[in-house]
Amino acid sequence: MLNQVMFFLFGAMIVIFSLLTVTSRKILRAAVFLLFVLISTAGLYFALNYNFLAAVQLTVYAGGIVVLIIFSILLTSHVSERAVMAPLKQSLLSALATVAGATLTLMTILRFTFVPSSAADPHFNITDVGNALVSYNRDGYALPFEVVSVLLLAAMIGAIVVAKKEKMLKK
Amino acid sequence: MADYTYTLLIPLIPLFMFLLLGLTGHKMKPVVSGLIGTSGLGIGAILAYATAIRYFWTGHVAGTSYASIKAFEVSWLHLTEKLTIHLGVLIDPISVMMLVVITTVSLMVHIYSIGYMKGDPGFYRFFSFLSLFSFSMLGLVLATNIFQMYIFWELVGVSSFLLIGYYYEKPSAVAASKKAFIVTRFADLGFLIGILMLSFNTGTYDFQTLTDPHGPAIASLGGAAFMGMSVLTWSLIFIFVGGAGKSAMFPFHIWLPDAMEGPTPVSALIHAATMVVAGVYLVARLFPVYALAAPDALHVVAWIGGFSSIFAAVIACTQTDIKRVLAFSTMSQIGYMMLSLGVSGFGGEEGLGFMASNFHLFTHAMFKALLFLGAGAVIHAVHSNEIKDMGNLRKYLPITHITFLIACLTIAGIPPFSGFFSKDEILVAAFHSNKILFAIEYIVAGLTAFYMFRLYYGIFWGKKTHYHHTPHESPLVMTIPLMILAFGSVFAGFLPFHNLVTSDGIGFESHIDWMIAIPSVLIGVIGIAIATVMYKNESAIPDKIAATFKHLYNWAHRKFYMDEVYLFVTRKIIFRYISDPIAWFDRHIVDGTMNGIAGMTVYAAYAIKGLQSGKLQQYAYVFVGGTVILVLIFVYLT
Amino acid sequence: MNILNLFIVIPILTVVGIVLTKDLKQSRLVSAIGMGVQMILSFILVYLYLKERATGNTAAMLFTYDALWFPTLNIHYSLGVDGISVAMIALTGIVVFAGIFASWKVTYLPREFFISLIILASGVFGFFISVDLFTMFLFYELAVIPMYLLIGIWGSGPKEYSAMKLTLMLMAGSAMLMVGILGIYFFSSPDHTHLTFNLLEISKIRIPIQMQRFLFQFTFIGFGILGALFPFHTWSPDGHASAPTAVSMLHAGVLMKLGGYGAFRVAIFLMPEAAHEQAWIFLILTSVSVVYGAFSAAVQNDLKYINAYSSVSHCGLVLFAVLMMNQTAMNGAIVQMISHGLMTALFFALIGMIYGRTHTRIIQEMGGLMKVIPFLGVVYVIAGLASLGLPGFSGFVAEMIIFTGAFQHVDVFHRVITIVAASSIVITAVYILRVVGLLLMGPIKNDHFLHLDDAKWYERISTITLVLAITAIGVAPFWLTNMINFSLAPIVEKLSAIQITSLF
Amino acid sequence: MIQNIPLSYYLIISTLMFFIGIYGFLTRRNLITMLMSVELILNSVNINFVAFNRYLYPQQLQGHFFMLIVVAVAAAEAAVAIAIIINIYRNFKSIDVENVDEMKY
Repeated sequence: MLNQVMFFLFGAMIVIFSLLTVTSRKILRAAVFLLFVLISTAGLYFALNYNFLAAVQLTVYAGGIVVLIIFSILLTSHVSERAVMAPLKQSLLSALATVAGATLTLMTILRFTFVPSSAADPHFNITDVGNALVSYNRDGYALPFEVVSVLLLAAMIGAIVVAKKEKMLKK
Repeated sequence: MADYTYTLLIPLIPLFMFLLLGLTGHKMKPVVSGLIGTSGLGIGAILAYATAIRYFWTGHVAGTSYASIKAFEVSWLHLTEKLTIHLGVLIDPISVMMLVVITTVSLMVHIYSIGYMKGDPGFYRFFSFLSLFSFSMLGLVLATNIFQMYIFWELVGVSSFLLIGYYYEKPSAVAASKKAFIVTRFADLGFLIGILMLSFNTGTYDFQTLTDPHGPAIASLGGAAFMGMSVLTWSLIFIFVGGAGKSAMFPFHIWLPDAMEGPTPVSALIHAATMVVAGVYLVARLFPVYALAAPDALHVVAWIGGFSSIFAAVIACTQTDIKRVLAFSTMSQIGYMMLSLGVSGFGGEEGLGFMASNFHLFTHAMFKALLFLGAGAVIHAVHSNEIKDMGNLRKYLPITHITFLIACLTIAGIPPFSGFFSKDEILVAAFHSNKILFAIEYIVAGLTAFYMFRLYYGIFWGKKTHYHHTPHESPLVMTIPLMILAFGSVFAGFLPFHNLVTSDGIGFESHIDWMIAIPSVLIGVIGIAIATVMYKNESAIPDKIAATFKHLYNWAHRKFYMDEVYLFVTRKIIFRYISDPIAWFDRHIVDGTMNGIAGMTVYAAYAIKGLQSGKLQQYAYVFVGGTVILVLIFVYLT
Repeated sequence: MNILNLFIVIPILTVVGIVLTKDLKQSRLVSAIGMGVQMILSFILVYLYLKERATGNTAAMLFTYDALWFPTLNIHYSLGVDGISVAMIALTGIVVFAGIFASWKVTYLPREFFISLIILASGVFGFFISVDLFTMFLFYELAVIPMYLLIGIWGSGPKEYSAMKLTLMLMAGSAMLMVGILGIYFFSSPDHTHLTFNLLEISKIRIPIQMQRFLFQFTFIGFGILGALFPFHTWSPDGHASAPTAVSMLHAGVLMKLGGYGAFRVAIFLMPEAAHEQAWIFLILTSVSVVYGAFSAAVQNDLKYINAYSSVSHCGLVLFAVLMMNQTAMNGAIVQMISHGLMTALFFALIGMIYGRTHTRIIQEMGGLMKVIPFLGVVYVIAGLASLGLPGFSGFVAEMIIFTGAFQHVDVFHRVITIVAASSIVITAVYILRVVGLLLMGPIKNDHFLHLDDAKWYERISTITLVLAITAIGVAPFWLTNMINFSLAPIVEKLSAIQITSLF
Repeated sequence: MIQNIPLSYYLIISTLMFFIGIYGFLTRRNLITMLMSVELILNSVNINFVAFNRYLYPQQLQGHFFMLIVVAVAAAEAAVAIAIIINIYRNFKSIDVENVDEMKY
């Protein structure tokens, strides 16, 4: 029962704050709404009993990316600045396409009956996840892990190079 | 059988002269080039006379028919299994007769031209063209097959074109030469179609095979019928169209009067004596086929000839340019010859018309060349073509006067001049065949006498005209040809043509039918008398008559507006309503379509380019929309 | 070394030679020598060919040379000639040689000009000696592409437009052609195992009729575009009008013949059944070309346009005769190709020379030129008379063979349409005489024209070469027709083996 | 525990979030807010991965790792994107997407 309450609460929060994120006229406020969305998502993960994921969600997303975004907002625009909204025609057309897409997807989802696994609740802990992450056995994820590391490294270097000032580039 | 291979030289010598003069003439002295050309023709004439004498008399066994001999033949172009174009020399009565006519007149014209063209900057060019013409004409008459004839037919046309346009700086001459070539070319298309049809149906070009009365051509006279006449008849009519074009028969006659823009000796040679009778020669050449296999085609020939003769005679009465009068007279006389062929039958007495036609061709060549050369002498003296600029010239040009008078009497059919005999035979032939045509010919005889004497009086008698400088008689080099031709005009009538040139090569007895001859002479005399009254001295009668029959006079004077009709057809219809629209169509519709395709490509490129707007959200929108639509299609609509 | 290889090698050597030269004088000398050798070589080829035939060699192709080039697709570099291609090669040799002399005074980028011109020529030579469809197509493209540069750079008037138009339309033709050739390739073996591009091998099998119907249209129209088939001819007037003299000569004289030759060699030879079925459509189109081109020419005022439309008319006659599909008419088609090639090259050479003097090509602005430039005038008249079919020149021979041959057709439709096509000889006379009358005769309209120079020696070489060739064919056509006939016989035999179903 | 809530509920939420993100991407003019929309989209996908893992294959860890990798990629993407946005801001003095349309034709 509590479970359901929690789910609906988080679900409602996700939808509402998502909407606010994309419609808010103040950019900083939109970023905060985004933060709420991400936190609510973490809540959903908790509800699913995936604590590690929820933690990652909170630290990386809510803690890292949103902060990054807020920084950049502060760098590029004034706090009180109100965002320019798309013209009505564009909004309507986008809404039309979006609603159509959503309807289509939802119809598809609802027509399909998912049969949940009857297996017992998992009882693995973070250790298992950590082991799998660096394991190079059959069920190991060492390779994706390494790839992602390289990607992050590349992104880091790339971001620095791109964001660097012209002056520095010339040297 | 006698060997006639040497006759090959008769056309080849002028060809050689043409090349010699054409390539090196500009380096020669004018007189030298003239003499070279003349000497070439002289040799040709001697060979032609020798051939004629051998063929008709010394080499001929009395009492046998005149055979047609292929003196020389090479295969030139192999077309199909059956059809091969040969080039060769065919010797038979009419070709030998034509050899004599052509070489004689051509030689006279060459000699005459040395005087007439003196001082002209294009002297050598003139003589090389004359040689080219002589070559072509000789090749035409000696042709062994119809295709060879067509080849030379075209060459003759081109030399005529070159000679009419000899004064190429004169726009009227250029126009006339173009007209002559194109009109005859149009007729030649008919000739070509005729040849194609004929050869398709008979499988041969060869004259001997074609005209053999028992040969395959005449035997296969049936063939598929088209519009009530056999294909053979149609092909012969088409061939006659070609002949009508060259011979200036109605309605292809319009080029002939304009062709008088050429130098007068050219008019004498080409447009009076030789080339214009090529049509007659063509019909005569194929005569057995016409007579035996396609009498309908022969009727067409007769009626076209008859109509042309009276049509031209009426016009000739009103013309004021002396060369044009002669041109229409030529057309009228050729109409006579055509008619005569048209009313003729084949073989023996039946073939009287055939004989008469060739006889008249022969005599006509003499007296018409004489008339033209005489007119040339007159023009040479007064530097004008118009009758109104002449008058009373008999004192200044005595030799020209006498020879011209002889020619006029000859053409009027007064005995004992040669015209009387040949014309009489034609009248007899017409009388036995078709009374209407016969009546027409009587009228034409009268008209001929009238307009010729109108011309004669207009030039040599009539009003006292004042000349800026006194006209003087032409030099001997011009008058001698006149005298020789006058001699021919007087005595050619006594040649026994009925023994020599007949439809089947066998001679027959012919005598003058006085019941027909006397009225015809009378009519001629009446014509002369009227002309004498009206034109001998200045008189108001002609103007009065012209005023009385104003419309008729105007119509005749304007040549029954045939030129205008043609102009209308060419300028208006062909150029304005066919060529111009086609050119427009090509530039705008066909090319427009092509350009349109190109334009559409460019337009489409621009349109597609517009999609690439750089607007990120537009791309995203298209992406999303596209995905949605694809999902819709693949998940729900299939 | 096979003599045919030389036809490719010599142009390459010449091009290399031109690259090494420094200026106009040297480069034109090298080109003239190279193409002179090429011309002599083509005459030697004619001689060798006749000699070989005289010894009784009756193979379809002589002097064959074959090298496997691209094994995966079985593409060969395969050469060989028969009487038809020998004749076309001789034509090309003469026209190219004359073309070099006609462009004696190209001052702008002369080396590049001569290089492009010779590459073009080598493409044409290569096309005529190829037996393999692929190499044939390759050479075809090699001949078409330099045209763009030649017109676009050295042309006059709206040259970019014309070059673009010409190239695009010909490329469209190439595209269709490529579809056709690939189609033929994929059906070149009944069991789809040994696919080949070799003409002779393909001719031995029978391509399925359904495919033929489809491929014939592609190949015939593809070649037809180059052969100025109505309504795909409009590149011709614009292209010729803008092209420099030598290019017009080569293009009208030789390149357009690729169309006729290809239509005959590829479309009809390989797909005879479809050819018989569909001939009537193209016969109508070509006879329209013939008459329509002539009528259009009659009202043009630009000398080059007149000649371009005249080419449309004459080349229409080539395709017309090819479609008649009997020995005589096809023979006539080939003679007509050669004859028209020479005549039109002569015409374009003369037009270029006259234009170089008067700086106008509008006939109304000229007049009486015969008096000032008699040599060019006389040659122009000769060219005109040859073009309107005067006996003694090649045009007459070609036309007469075509008309006689076409009229021998058993079908009435074919005979009627022959008469329609034959009527063009009258219209031809009209426009030729119109030009001659306005251009050469009459009074001189412009005082500047009083002091024009007559032809220079190099111009005389160019024109006299062509006049001699025209006259030679006109006076003695038999050696040419015999040579062609021998090679035509097996082809016609193949064609006539097919049951002809009359359309009407 | 999870039996009370069907899998499709999670999917509905993630779908809505996904399309809201798309809507944002299509309508927001500010590049940073567009980036935020992208984060929404990525997040919605994560929910899917996790939910599927939990409901259909609770014994396995694929969903986990996908989610983790996506997060990592999202972080990288955000870093690079913000670098680019800052660079754009430096060059255009604006981060309005309408102004950044040089890359065309």
